[in-house]
Amino acid sequence: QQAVTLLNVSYDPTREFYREYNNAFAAHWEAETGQRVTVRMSHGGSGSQARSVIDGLDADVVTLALAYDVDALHDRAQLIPEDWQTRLPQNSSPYTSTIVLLVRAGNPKNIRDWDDLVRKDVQVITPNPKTSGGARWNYLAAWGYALEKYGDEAKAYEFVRDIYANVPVLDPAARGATNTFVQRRIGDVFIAWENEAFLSVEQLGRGQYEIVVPSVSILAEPPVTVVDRNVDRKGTREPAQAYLEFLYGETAQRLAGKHYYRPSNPGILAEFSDRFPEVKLHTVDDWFGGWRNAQDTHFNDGGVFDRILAEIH
Amino acid sequence: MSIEIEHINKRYGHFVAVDDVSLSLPEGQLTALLGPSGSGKTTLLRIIAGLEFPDSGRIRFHGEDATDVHVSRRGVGFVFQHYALFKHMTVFDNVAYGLTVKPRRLRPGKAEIRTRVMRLLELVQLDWTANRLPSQLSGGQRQRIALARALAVEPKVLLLDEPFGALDAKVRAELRRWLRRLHDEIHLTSVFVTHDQEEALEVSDRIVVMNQGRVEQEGTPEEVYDHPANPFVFSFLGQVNLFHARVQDGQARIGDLALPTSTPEDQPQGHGLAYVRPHDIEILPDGSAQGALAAVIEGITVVGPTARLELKVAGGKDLIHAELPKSRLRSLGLSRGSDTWVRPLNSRVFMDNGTRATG
Amino acid sequence: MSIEIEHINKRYGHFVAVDDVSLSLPEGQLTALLGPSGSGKTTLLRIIAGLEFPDSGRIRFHGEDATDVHVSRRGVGFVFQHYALFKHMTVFDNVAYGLTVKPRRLRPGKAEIRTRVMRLLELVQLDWTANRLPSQLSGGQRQRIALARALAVEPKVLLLDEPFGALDAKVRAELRRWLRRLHDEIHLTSVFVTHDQEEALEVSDRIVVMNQGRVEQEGTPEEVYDHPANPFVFSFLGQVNLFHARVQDGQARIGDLALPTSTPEDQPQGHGLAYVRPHDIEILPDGSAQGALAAVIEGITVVGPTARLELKVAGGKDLIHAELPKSRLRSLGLSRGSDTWVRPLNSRVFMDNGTRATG
Amino acid sequence: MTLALRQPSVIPGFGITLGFTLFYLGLILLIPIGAFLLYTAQMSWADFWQAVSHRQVVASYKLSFGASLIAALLNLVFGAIVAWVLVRYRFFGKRGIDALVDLPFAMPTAVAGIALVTLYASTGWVGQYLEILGLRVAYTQLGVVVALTYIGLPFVVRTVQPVLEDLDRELEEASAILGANRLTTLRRVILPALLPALLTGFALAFARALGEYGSVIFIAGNLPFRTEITPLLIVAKAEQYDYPGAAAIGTVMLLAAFVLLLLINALQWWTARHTRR
Amino acid sequence: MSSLASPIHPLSSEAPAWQRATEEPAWIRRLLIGIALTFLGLFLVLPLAVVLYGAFEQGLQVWYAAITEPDALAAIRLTLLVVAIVVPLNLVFGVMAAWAIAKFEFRGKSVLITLIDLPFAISPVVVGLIFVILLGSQGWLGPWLAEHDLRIIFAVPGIIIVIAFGTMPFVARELIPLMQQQGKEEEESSLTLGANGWQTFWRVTLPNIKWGVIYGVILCNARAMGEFGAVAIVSGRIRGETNTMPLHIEVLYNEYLFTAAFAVSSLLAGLAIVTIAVKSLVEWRDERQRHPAAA
Ligand SMILES: Nc1ncnc2c1ncn2[C@@H]1O[C@H](COP(=O)(O)OP(=O)(O)OP(=O)(O)O)[C@@H](O)[C@H]1O
Ligand SMILES: Nc1ncnc2c1ncn2[C@@H]1O[C@H](COP(=O)(O)OP(=O)(O)OP(=O)(O)O)[C@@H](O)[C@H]1O
Ligand SMILES: [Mg+2]
Ligand SMILES: [Mg+2]
Ligand SMILES: O=S(=O)([O-])[O-]
Repeated sequence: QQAVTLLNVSYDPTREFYREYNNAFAAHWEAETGQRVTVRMSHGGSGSQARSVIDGLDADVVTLALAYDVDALHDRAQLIPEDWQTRLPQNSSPYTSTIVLLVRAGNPKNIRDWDDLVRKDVQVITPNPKTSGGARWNYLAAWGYALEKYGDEAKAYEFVRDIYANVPVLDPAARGATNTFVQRRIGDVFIAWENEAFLSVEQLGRGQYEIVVPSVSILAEPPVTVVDRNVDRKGTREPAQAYLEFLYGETAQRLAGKHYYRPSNPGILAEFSDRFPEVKLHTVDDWFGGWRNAQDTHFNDGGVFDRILAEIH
Repeated sequence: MSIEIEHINKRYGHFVAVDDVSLSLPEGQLTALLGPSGSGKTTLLRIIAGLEFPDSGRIRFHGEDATDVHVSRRGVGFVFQHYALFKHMTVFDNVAYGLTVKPRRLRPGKAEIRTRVMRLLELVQLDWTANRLPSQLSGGQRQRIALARALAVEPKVLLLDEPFGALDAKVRAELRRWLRRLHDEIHLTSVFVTHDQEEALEVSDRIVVMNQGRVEQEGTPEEVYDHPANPFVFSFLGQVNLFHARVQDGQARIGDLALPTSTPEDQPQGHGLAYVRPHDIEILPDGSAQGALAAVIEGITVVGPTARLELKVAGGKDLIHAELPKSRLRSLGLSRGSDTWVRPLNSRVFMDNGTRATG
Repeated sequence: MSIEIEHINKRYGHFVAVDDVSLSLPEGQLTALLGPSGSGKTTLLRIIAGLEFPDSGRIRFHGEDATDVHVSRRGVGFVFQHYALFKHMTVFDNVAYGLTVKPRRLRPGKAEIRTRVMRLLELVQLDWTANRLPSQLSGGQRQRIALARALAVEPKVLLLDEPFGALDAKVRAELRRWLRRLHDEIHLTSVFVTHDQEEALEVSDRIVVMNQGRVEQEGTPEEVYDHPANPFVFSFLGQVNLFHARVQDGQARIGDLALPTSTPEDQPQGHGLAYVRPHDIEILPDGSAQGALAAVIEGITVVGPTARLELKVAGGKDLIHAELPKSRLRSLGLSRGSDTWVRPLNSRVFMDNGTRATG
Repeated sequence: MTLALRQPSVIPGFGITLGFTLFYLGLILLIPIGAFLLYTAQMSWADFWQAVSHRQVVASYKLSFGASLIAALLNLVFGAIVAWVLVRYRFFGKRGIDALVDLPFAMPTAVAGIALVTLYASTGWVGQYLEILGLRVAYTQLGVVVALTYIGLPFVVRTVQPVLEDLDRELEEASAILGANRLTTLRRVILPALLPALLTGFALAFARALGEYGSVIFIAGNLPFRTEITPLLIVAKAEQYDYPGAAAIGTVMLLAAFVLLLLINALQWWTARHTRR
Repeated sequence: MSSLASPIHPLSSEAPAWQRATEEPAWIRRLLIGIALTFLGLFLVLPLAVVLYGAFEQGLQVWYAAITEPDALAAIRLTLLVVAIVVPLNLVFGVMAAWAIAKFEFRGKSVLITLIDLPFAISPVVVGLIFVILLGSQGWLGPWLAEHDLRIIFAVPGIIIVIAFGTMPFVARELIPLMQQQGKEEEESSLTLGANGWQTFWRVTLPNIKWGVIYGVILCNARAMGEFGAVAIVSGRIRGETNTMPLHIEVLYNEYLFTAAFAVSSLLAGLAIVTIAVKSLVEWRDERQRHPAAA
């Protein structure tokens, strides 16, 4: 059988995970079908990656940071059907994560929960939600927390506004923000995906950082899908489909755990329980009635976030 | 090879650079295009070379129409004022260039090229510079190399645009005598541009005086100098003194001096100006001669064998310039402030209404 | 203001540009520094101006040591060969510049500046150009503006570096006469550099002939022309013919022609070269005169009133150049190829061992 | 006479060289830019206006134009000094320094950005000392100025240098002889002669700084209203699939660049006319 | 630099009591040199030092490993490929444009020169956007290209186009003033000597503009290798395929592989230095050719 090449267009933090996963899948697929498969990767900011696919980047599958970016593939270019998210289990998110707070060793500013982020003496690092998918999770997590706590949209607005008032640098993408916090030593707390936070602690300075898990956070669901128009044209639907389905298998789930993503398979999640503490997690749907809604209300031009920025500056 | 220029016109925008020029340049002669700056000399020369296209008119080489022949096939040698040597090539390669770019079947062999180039370098007395770069030569040497290069392709016509314009006075004087001798040796039909009347008079067989794109006069140096066709040519060829004159009965009268005019028949009558060259002003020891004007010497300059006087005629307001051998000045015993008498020996009278010449 | 130059030396690296030059330039005179390219004229002039500093030696202005006075306080006017006008300023502003940069307490008022500038512009006959930019003037006009600018600060000394070098033959001739007249009007101590001997002879009161950084001779134009101190000066001042001569008993013999030498006492004896100017070669109709040499005319050029002959003396190998009035050429009835006789009228003999002059 | 498109010339190759030039320009430059402008032109005026006049966008113009202006001014002053020193003085290492001036042309902008932020962050080699002086560079508007100064550095130096080399020494000498001191000569003779080159270099540095992206985003901080440059906003808009908005702002930038170039060329044309020898 | 020929005294010279006409006092000279060196040090030398330090901090081996890693090699290869196509294209364009502009008089010349300058002033981001809008699958030509299975954007051709766009002026800008200043006389004398257009170009024009061409090519090459903003938008960032060196550096940086990022950067910086060295050599030789006596 002819060798096949797939292109997986993904976002920044998944590099390490997919590097290992691609090998596992290739071995699996060859064993199963005798076909050699090579997976090419493209990484970048989630939004810009989606834009590239919409503009013609030849992705067979996309594995992005948030459903909204994948929705765009349907909305803007009809590359996938509207119901794409129902095609795979768990809202098409084989692994999840959550938003945590990364602080410097010893937690000098004594940051315990979201509330500490609005303190005047705390500098917060988080990327720009307009350009970074990951940053939108950060924003929504904070908003959800405030909503939960005060039960009031107006209070939530003030709370989030106060957090962003403490942001000295607004990087365009998540990795840039990590570098700002880690490399440049700017800020007291870094709002990060749990997997990114772990990575920072492991790779960039063991013992220099601590992860603070907030009392309430959001369930970050990075979704995956086959890009129908592309796979149909290229005739790669079968391996592409298999590539995504294999993500739900045990090997992949363990790999996800290893790379600090929360496996969707509860059994395997349990294997990593020392790593992933129990948090009260809400979904976007819970709090915001879906990504489209959240995006329209908060992030689009003229949305809540723009109002916040205008008010701060 | 003779050159015939027929009704050539050339404009730049609305500016007429060459205005209906017709000329015939005889074979084997060295013709000077002489005129003030901007008179169209360069433009005409470049049209002859084929470097510029006339708006109308024809150029014939030895009777054959060359107007539409491309410059690279016209067979002219062209020497630029600033030499335009190829800076990156040695002197030898510069001179050999024209031979080496010939189509293969016409190209002489290496040895042949070598001989011819060296012969040319000897001709311009610079064979010892063969391996130098142009930047290692003096201006005069560069100009001679430029000439050798132009001659290498054995042109039928040699054109030179102010060949000595960029050189020092002394080098310039030497080089122009050298050019004259060279021309006598190789006898090409040559045309050179200059704005220096002495250069034109000294070097050329024929002079074409140009002004504002038109030909004012054409002839041998003596013809042009001795019989200028109009006031412009007269004054362009050297210093002049002007006297008011009345023309009557074939005579021009300056004060009470009557000068015969050269062509006495059918003369106009009236007021004119008499043009007199400084060396045609006679200095007289006393006022006895008929027509002598009393004058005071305002200045004396001796340049080598020649003395130049500036005089003021009684009643006149302009200075008169006179030139005489230094020996004569001595024998007259004149000095600054001396009173003396002057008389035009020779004049040319142009009527007020312009160029029609009489005396 | 007189200028005394005392033992000035200037080297560039190992190259000696000015070699122990001492000169005294008298007040109110126009002195020409004449010499070939590279002889150190510009360097000397710039040292006088204070633009260059001598390695040793002193410059005195009217007896006062000016060697260490900064150029901006030396009170000299300087005219550059390429004018060095400020391109972005109008003619008026150029001329006014020297006045407007004076310290406030010495600066004349606006109206005063205006009057002075306009008076200067009238002096150089260019008051109508006051509002133009230099780029809108011709070369000759620019040079006159440069002069006006230099005069505006009322310098005690005026220095000009090849002031006419960049101009056309005709403009050049006009401008140098004009400069002479201007100098006679304002009577500044002036020094100008030139490599054109005719220019130096015509314009200056004194000539300093330079060569290889040294002064070869100094004197009035006539002194220098008529009594050149050495062969270099002789040949630099014009064309020469060389004849072998035997010097004996206060006489120089060329063939069987004996020429008296000017200073008959204490003469060296032996072999020398006689230098003869073209106009000192007499053309004789027959061989009867004592010392006449038979010659053939190889070329004739008539330049205005003068005829130039190239002759070959029987047995000699170099061409002899002779100059005579055109009228005399006519009366002798000579043409190319004619046989004739020549005789040096006047010569200057320099001994083989170099510069010691006799005849 | 006919209004010929060009004056005839014996030198061959006009047709082919101009033809190829226009073809290549058309293919790579004009058609894409034309298409881009057409794309923008499809927007209604109201949409366009809203996109380009939004408060955040206007704030970014202020930063981009302001920082570019300051950077270009810095380059104007220091570039002129560097050019002066390189042309007029001799000192050890001059040739090497001279060569180094082109570095910002050759360095990838992203690398420059990373290097600059490493240097000027408050933990960096230089930043830590500036911090002591109370001067924060990285993540402030000052950081933007630093990056823009870096990338615009060669322009002023390289346009002034040749003019200064060609500047006739005699002009300065003439001024000195007329009694002017050095400062007066500088002010009244040298600077006016250098002015066109200075302005050209300034305008080029300014135009280049306006559009710079790669090196700035690393050091800017990118806070909306404060340290967010216009090119970043264009990227942000595009990434939110708002191509018309991005194109609208892009068009403004394009026009600004074009106007600047026209100014430069008008300036050169003007000086050529007024100081021709 | 012709300035060397004029009479300037070096700093060290036995300082004369008087001040030269066109020279500043020694303290001002030193001050200006000091300012210039400080400025250049802060803005040029230190950033370069940071890159080199970062690259070699952990030793040569790490550096070598970083630049021979497959993705790095792929990026280098891609960059070289792009440069190998873009530079000759822009060279041909530059020479042709300079020929047309310098040797002929025609209408609209100044507009043409302005257009050639334009890419200098356009933001790379806008360049990227322009081509996405034109060639992207949502753009005007996108559907047609897709139909014919022509991949331009998010593939090598797209990268080549945006880089060609951004680096277009370099050779032309170098040559236009040079050729304008050289005038037409040498070409004309070649023609009068019977040479045809090609011979004239190869044997007379080219040797005269040789160093200008080399300098233009060097700058164009350096810029083409370093182009980032526009490429980032149209590349698609496929690892080992459409990442040029600057993009790969960004990738490494984002993977927290700082040493590797600096190592690849050091290649580009090294190239810049080589570029600059070659350029100096070019100038030096040029200077010697023009003033052989001075050497
Ligand atoms: N390419 C051109 N475009 C416009 N005008 C031109 C051009 N070439 C020459 N002219 C004009 O044509 C006129 C004649 O020029 P030309 O060069 O033939 O004069 P010239 O007699 O050689 O003068 P010069 O002694 O100064 O060299 C001048 O007024 C000049 O300005
Ligand atoms: N700054 C300098 N450095 C080195 N050598 C110099 C310098 N200025 C002049 N010279 C040399 O000094 C010598 C005299 O130069 P100067 O300019 O005084 O000659 P000049 O008589 O004015 O010649 P020209 O007629 O060519 O102007 C020349 O050989 C020149 O090369
Ligand atoms: Mg001419
Ligand atoms: Mg000189
Ligand atoms: O890669 S992000 O889009 O999540 O920053």
